[in-house]
Amino acid sequence: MSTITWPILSVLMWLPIAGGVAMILLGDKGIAAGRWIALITTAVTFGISTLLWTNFDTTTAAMQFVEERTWIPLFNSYYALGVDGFAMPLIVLTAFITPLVVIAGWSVIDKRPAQYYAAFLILEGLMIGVFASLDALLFYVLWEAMLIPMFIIIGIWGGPRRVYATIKFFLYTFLGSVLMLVSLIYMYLQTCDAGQCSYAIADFQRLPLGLNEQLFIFVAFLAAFAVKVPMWPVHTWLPDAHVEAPTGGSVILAAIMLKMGGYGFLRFSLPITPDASDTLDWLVISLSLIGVVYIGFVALVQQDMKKLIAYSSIAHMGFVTLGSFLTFELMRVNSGDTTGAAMGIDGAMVQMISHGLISGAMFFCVGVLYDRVHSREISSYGGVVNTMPIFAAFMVLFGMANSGLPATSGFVGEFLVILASFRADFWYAFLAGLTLILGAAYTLWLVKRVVFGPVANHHVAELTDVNGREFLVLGVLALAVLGLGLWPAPLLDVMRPTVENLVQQITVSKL
Amino acid sequence: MISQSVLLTIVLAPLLAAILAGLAGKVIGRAGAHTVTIAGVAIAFGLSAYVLKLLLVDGAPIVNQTVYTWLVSDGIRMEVGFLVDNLSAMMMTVVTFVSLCVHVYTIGYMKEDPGYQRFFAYISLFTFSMLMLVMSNNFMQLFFGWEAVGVVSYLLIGFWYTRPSAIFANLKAFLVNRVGDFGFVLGIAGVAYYTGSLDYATVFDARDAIVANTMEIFPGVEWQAITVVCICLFVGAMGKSAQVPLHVWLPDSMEGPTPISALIHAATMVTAGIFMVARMSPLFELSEVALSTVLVIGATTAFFMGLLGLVNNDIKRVVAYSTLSQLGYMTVALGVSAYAGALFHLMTHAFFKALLFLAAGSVIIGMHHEQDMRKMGGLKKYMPITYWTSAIGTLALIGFPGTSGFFSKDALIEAVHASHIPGATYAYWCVFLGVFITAFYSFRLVFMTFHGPERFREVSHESHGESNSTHLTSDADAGHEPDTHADHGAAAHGHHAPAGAHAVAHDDHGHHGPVEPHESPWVVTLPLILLAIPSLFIGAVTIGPMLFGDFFNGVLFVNEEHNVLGHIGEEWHGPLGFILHAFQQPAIYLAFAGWAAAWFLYIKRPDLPAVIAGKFSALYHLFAKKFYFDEIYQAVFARGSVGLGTALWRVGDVALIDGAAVNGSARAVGWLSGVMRRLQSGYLYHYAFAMIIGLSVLLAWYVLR
Amino acid sequence: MISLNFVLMLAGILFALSVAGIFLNRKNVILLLMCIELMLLAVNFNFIAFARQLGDLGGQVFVFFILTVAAAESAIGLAILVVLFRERKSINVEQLDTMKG
Amino acid sequence: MSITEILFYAFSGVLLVSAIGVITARNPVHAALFLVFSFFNSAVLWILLEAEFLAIVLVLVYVGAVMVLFLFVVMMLDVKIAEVREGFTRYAPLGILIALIVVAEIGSVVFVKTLGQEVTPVTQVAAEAGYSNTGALGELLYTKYLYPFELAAVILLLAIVAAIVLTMRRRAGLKQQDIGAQVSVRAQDRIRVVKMPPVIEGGEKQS
Repeated sequence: MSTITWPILSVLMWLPIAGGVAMILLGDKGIAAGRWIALITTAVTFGISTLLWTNFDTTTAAMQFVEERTWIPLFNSYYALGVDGFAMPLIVLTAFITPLVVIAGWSVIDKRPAQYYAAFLILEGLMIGVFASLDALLFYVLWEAMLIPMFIIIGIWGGPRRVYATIKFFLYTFLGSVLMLVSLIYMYLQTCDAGQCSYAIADFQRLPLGLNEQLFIFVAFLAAFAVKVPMWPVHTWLPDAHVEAPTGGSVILAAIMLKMGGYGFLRFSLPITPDASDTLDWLVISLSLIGVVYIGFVALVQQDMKKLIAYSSIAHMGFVTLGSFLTFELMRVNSGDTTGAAMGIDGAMVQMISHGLISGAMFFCVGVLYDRVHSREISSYGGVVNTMPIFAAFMVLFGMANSGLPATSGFVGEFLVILASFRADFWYAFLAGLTLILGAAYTLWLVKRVVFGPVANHHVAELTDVNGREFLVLGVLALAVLGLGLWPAPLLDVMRPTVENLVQQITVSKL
Repeated sequence: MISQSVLLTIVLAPLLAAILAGLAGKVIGRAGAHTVTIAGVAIAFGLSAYVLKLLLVDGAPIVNQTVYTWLVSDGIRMEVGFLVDNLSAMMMTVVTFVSLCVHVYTIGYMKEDPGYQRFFAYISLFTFSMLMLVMSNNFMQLFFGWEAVGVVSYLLIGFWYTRPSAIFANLKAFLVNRVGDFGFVLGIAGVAYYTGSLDYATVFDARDAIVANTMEIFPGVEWQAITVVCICLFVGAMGKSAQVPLHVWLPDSMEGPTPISALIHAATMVTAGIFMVARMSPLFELSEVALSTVLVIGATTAFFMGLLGLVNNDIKRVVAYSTLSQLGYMTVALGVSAYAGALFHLMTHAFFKALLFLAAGSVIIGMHHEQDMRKMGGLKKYMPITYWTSAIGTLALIGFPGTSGFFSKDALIEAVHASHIPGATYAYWCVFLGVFITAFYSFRLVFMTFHGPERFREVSHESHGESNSTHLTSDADAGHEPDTHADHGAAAHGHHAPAGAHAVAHDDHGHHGPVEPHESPWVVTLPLILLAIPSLFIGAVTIGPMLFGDFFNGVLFVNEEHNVLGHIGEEWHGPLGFILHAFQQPAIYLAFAGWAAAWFLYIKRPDLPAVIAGKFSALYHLFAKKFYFDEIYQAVFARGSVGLGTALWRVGDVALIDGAAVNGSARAVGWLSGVMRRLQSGYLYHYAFAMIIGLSVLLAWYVLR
Repeated sequence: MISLNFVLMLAGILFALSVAGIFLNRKNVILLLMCIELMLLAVNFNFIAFARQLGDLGGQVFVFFILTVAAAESAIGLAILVVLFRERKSINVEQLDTMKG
Repeated sequence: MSITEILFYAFSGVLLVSAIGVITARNPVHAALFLVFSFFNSAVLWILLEAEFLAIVLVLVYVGAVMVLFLFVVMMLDVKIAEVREGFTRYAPLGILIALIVVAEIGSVVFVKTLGQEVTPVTQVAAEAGYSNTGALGELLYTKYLYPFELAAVILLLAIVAAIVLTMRRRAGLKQQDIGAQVSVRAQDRIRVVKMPPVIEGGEKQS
């Protein structure tokens, strides 16, 4: 394990932002060069992020590549970055998806393209910053800042109802995160009472809190993260946002931004408020299960492809929250034995990564069709395979991955979570397992109606198969999906110490 | 010693071939595609046979090794590895052999299809998946193979993707299978829970841990954990092996090209469930409830699905129902703990049912893609090889003494007879009467297809209305058959349409108007002959070691009190003695009776079936409508879930969450501001009043505090 | 010796009267202004009473300022009133609702 | 009961009566006059409360200036009393109720909560010879409260300016001489030289 002496995380975070600023300065006139700048920036970012993976020490749960500089001395807030087994894969995922988004928008976006790319680049930097920040204030600032580029992306390059969608998206997420801010400040004041004012997340995790305090903090965090995940019943912003967002926006939204919620649960809710999580885990679990089943049925009847995939995202993210919160029920049922807890969290993490790839790929697929026909309605298609066989192969592959087929990444997380939830309660596993049927039903029904069948209309008849650019994007994603499905062990190895550490942390009561 | 590289070659050869044919299909061309895939499967077959030989003849030790670690989570290692013992070696050999035959056969069957390379890629991929399934040494990989064969089956049923009926059927097949998989996953989760491992060997060693547990699924009802786990696992088998009530996908899967009906939906994939339960015999043996469930479901499938074969007119569907029924037989054998019997029947069935399907396919080629038996007849003299091979297959199917099917089926019925677990009597009557039905529909098929008048000379597209009177099929079918027929019509054109170049080749294959049947080319008949040989002889050769010998020692596990085969084996005096013994049993006479009845109704008095159908029209309708399973599922599950989804969406999401909660809060704010706006009347004195009243309220608060 | 309480009570009653006056004469801006003057007067009473009670002239200084501000206020108020009347030919408050939201 | 107290109650009574007069008078002129009367009474009371300077200021500024302004305005504007007074009784009960509540509240503050009671009165030093309330106040104003005092002056200035700006008007249709415009006028604003093409008799026709 060689150690990296230069501030790799800062580079990862600021390089895309710098690229984005450069794009804005360059303007639309230099867009031909600008596209390459965007691509090279994101590609270099991804390259650097792989260094993160290769230099990662898989034997420790401690934060790695830590950087710390004083930021706001008044609040003892630091510009502190670092990654562990949770953050690192998500950062790599972010850096992996963004170049694909850049490629996907290559010739499609003709309205203010420079700003379009700039928004994505800045967004990438902010997202990496969110995953890497070790300081709660920094985390919060980036968390909120992230909304701005996304707001702009949907609001400017979105569909006809984009204003409604953006405002809904913004208000929903903002409402949740404001409550989070309150609890962060509360904990900050608590650290002051304990002698050393601090916004460090690690200090928050060590902070002794009474049950009532924990409950309030937990609910505040739940509000923030549940909206982001999103969990039923605060999910309705997602379909609207997805439907209106441009393809790239949908991809980033589904692939990475939703993961912020899951990440937040693992980083904040569970370790900071273990007793409240213990008390309220029934709430999270039942919302997750309702999400899985209810949303599964809702997805079944969607007429809009993007909406359908958006709903399927919600159902899949239900597994993340379910897996994360199994620990307590497991301990209750098996009299203190935490076997299975790590598996649930493993499953949640794998599901996040995998969902990032698959839902991203599904949105790319819809984007490919949308760029040609300019319709997202399922009924506008039919028999696409006749004119776009390569595309159809990809779509079927991703459809299968979305319905959790073994050997694709979609299976791994669901399998682990179902295995873990069976230990807690047969019915958890039963309801979660229903996704096997529902997921296959809505995804393959979509595939059937869009891809298969005779050529439905002259739009479909005039379709041309994927071009090299689209092939590249879909192919890379397909390789990732299959690779993670066939050999998830490396991912699990990276996370193991962190997961075990988390399980240990949350099983110790703070009271 | 069996080396890992041999096993890897067996598995990867078909996979590589599939990838080559699939991704580089355009480059290597049609001949290239079938060459690589056949080579791949041939290598797999050769090595499988070699492995079998190593195990049986050279006494090589059983292989149980890991290829790589898939993942490690929470102490549970999930690995990809191989377990090659006699059971998997037998399965590998059967699978690769049938697959090889089907590969060769496909050259002839699909020669005009534009999706030629794709088809070869799929069936090779299927071979790979099936091998992964049977060679697995753990549950995870088993599930991988399980799903992978399901996906390939999905792709193949929908191979002619422009046919609405095909893409409906493949969706249905996949979803029904998913219902089974759902149970299967729960079962696997249960196994992992109680034993802490997914590896077969570890799990079977730790099975006492499962027995020791009970679980409370519904409050107040304690279940044996082992029962729950086994039933969940069996639900998986029900899906894959098309047991009632998850059987509905199999008849529809006949929308796929015939070679895959033979390979996937008769010989191999559908028997995966049987294989799996046999693999899990150490678990199933521990739960009598689970065994009884298996038994009853199998018996029901065996008998009632056979009934449906009586009235169908589509040549492939008749064979499909017979497959269902035979799968029921195997399941029954599992239920009475005669795992060896089930596997034995699985093997013989793989040969003769593949043979029957391929023969049916040969007929379909000969009839220029006509599948309606009412338009056939008298084909015997046009297609002699097809006729004789399918006759052999039929004899094996009905259990004609000496054929392979006879040994397996008779042993199976004996076993059921000898069993005492709950449900055994019901099962016995089901399989017993099933023998008659099997014989009847099998020969009905033979007679309608190969004997009797040459009905294909009649102009075909009028036939729905008039030619009915002479057959058991009649107006009842008028609503159902035409669309099948129409689909085929659409299909024949549909799947040719995209490649305009084939339009010429297709000309002489237009199937409207009188057709001149012809014998199929050698690539088609050769596999028939190859399959006919084991259909005839494999039973006599292998019954000794497989059923009563030590072939499955150490693989299958049978509790002493369930050991029906051991019980029968006490009277085992070789195949010949078995045949003689059979003549003292009623089952064989029932088979002959079925044969005779079919002859009487379809050769001697072809007018009678319609009369009978008229007499028992209620029953006839019930059969023709397949016990209304499809209708009920369509109404309850398909429409039900769409309805539920719509309701949840419209009411839950749109009305309640978005309408009431989200936009409702926005509206509430709007309303509130409306009210507040009224306060802002603009009148000076209102403001003054507000200030004064506010002041007095504040003062009051201060005073009363 | 004048008791503080009585002065405070006097101021209170005066204040209450002007409150009532605002209600009674809600339509007449001039009277409203007069009531406000009365109110200020009541407040001034309090200041003066406390100034005396505490022996602190600061209270009286404040009264001085209040008088100043009240004078300014009534000057501007009346100016507005004049303009208003010129525009509307009425000082009826009910017609003055341009501030309505 | 000393003479000061008797005087206090007497003038208080008159003050209250005249205040009632202010709020109930039909005619604004009467109301204004009642208000003047209350101011006088207040001035007397303030003298009793040892605020001589303010009492004088009240009379001078309020009665002399502000109330005169009021009277001017009232008389200048042709207020239709009937119109303004309609609905006089509509809010009367509410007004009286609120007034009573206020009285009760202040009463309870003063008597029940005994606010102000805890303030121990400064021992009243008999005013030394030559003590001048005006002088003391002036000293305070020009030292401690200088800045507020200046501000008060600014406010007054502001009030003057505002009142003038508000009430000043230019009548429409009034012709006025704009001397600035007259002076700054230039020749070219008045005369425009137009170049005309020469007209030639019998020239060729235009095509």
